[in-house]
Amino acid sequence: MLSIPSRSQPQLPGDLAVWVLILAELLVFGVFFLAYVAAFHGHVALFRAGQATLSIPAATFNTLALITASALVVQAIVALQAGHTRKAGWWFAGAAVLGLLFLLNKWLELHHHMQAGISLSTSLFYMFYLGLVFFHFMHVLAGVLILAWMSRRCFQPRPPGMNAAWSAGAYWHMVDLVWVVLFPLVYLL
Amino acid sequence: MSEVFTKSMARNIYYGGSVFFILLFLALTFDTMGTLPEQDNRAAITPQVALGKKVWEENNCIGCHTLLGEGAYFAPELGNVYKRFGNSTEAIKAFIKSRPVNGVPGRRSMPQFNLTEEELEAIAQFLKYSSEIDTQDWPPNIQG
Amino acid sequence: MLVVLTFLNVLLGTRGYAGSWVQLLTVLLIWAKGSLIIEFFMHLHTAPAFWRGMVHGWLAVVCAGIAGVAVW
Amino acid sequence: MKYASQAVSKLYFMAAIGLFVGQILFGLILGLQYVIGDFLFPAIPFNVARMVHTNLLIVWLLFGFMGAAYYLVPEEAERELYSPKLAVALFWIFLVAGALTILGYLLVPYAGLAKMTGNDLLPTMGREFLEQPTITKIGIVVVALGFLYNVGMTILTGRKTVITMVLLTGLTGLAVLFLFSFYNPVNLVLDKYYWWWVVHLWVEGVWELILGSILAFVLIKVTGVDREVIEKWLYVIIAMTLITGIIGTGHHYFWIGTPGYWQWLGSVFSALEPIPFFMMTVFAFNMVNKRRLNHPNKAAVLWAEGTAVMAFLGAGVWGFMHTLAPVNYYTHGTQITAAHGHMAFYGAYVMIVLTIISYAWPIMRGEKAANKRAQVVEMWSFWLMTVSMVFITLFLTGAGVLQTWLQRYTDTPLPFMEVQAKIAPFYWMREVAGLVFMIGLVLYVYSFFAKGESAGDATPV
Repeated sequence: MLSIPSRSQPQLPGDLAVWVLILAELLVFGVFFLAYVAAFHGHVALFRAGQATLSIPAATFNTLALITASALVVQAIVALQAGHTRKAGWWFAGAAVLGLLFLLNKWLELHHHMQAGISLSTSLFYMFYLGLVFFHFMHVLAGVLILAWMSRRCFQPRPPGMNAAWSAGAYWHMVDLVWVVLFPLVYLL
Repeated sequence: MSEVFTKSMARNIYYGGSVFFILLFLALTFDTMGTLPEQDNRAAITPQVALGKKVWEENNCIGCHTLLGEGAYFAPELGNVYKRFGNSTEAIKAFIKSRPVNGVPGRRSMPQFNLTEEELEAIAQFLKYSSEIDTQDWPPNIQG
Repeated sequence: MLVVLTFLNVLLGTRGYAGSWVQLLTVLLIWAKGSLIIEFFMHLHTAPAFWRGMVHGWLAVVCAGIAGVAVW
Repeated sequence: MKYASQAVSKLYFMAAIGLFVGQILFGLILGLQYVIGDFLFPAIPFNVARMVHTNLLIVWLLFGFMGAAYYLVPEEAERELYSPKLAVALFWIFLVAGALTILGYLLVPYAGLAKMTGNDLLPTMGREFLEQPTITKIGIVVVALGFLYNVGMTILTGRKTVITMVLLTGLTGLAVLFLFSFYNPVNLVLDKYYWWWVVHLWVEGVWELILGSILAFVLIKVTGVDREVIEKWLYVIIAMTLITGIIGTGHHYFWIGTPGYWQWLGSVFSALEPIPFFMMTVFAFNMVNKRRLNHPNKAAVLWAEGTAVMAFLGAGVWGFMHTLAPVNYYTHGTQITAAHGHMAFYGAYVMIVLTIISYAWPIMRGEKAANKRAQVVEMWSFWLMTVSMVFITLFLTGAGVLQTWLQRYTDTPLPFMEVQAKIAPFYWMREVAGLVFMIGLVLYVYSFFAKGESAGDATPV
């Protein structure tokens, strides 16, 4: 699907420290997902009614934005490995912009709910919805900052090392992976 | 199994992760502060209740009792004592007043604090206010 | 590929089909997309088995949890 | 000892151990009052004894942390302490203020103490662990600021290492968060909400940074493992601590009038709090296994490993046991909490202070390690104290389970005092275990005076 020169020995793509963080984050999200599922099971009608108030087109757009951004990050790493640092910088920048679009879109959605007077304490559904989405929102925000930082460094005389690039990429893909589960779970199921 | 593990990355995660979760905690605190008026029974706080809290603190009641489950575990929970005593401030006052100065042989006994009538009324009102805080249905039963 | 799967996902979700088979299909799509991300984006197909297993395991557990409720 | 100014920590360590003995003495009194209700009544009522017990704990641990900082900071920064005189002056101020406060607790009725110290002006007294008169609290802030200044200047003008930077962050956090002890609104929910910012964010936040950096320092010294390796693990472990521990504060926001979502947040994040403790255990044993030298101070290595294990058991496992909201609904404020508190404080903080004392004390006396017999005595005291603490925890857990059952969980709940009578056998057993702990502590103090043949030098593995 994508051509990245594979290595002979199994190697972790990115820093071990980042992977420890990723596992921890996945664990947190995973527990919350399972808690959501359990709560859903107990209050099906409440959750269905809540889901009906969410905007699926906006969330679909967001999914595409994140997936595309992930693909761009992969391109950036390919470019960086080939030594095309400026090109990599643009790929990173593109991914960051898509991430920003996600944030903007999501913010509008959250703003809309807040205008309607909905908060974490409104109902069990909104607690989960707002809590999960906001927690993920913060992760995207962090990811965008990281990608922007990587992009900036690509245009500087001393480009970032591959370890940093792989690590940034791995974090971003984790954010993507979480959303890929979160979106169908909260919006569609 | 080979892997890269750098100190700078570990440091970035430490600082980044801390800032991230501190901000998240502050955001949650902000939300909590907005929600509290609906459940912390602040409308019931009168000068008398304020005096009651001061009496509560200056006699170190928390050194034996729990209040909403926090404190020492030597004497009964008092967050719901107003209800346990049949919704009566008089019963609370009578109990505090009746403590023997030299205790009860072999048994635990609350000290005699020699509170004035005003202080007694204040502490009873404070405990009444405490019992009406929305604590998510805690404690599980009237025994606290 | 991921894009197509996403649209399929949305299609399933919005058509209002009831019944657990639709939900199971949705879970299957989540799993497919997640696996693609893990293998190719995260590039774990060249990673040590431990890490690959952990992330795939996470996805499997989450999907199983969702599927479990769908059937239950 | 590389730098002469490191010697100030000796004062701090001595005070710490002295106050530790006092703390355990009052612990025994408390334990007895649980079963003989009128013991020492009304001279030392339970609330006073408990206040002395817990405040002595906090104060002696602070002495221990400060002593640890004064010992390890010059060595890490590779320079003398910025001002040894300030360190000595602050020691006496802190000791005298602490002693006066404790005497105040014991000699004056608490309400009288409040009046004497002007609690009316800024009421901060009478809240658990923060019982100190307002003026003592101000004193603590002054001492903490002077201490931070002294240590901070040493660190910032010397070699900066991960250990000192983490330690400095931890100590700064300790001082800053303590400021919330001055905020005491009438609104009980607000009071409790921010009270936890001192208590929880101390013991499950910044104190763990202090713990981590002291442990890392000792491990570098006694194992000879590369500093790079230890430092990056230190970063990862404390990162996990803060990631789980900050939102983990939510496990105290279940039933105090705060919104319901804290039950979910607190449960999930605090359920993950054992992870950093587990990592710490794995880390400590790994480093000892990979050691490049056999340090003659076997006792210090034992304490270091013991810290990692007991912190995991006490803070991690016993914390996890009752941290999930549906469980905590029944166990909140019972002897289960007391069980967890005892083992967590002993495992994490008591043991880390004893670790650094064990390592540093012989060096300050001019030896690489204490003589062999002294070490044997010290290791005996380690096992006596640790095993009896395990039993104290088990007995209190038994008491707590029974209490939860009889008072909270059944259809016919019994009143508090009736339940207390039924669980008295557990309290008796706890008191016996407490006596064994005291014997261990006496042995520990004796180990400083035990004479025997020298322990030799470090040898490569």
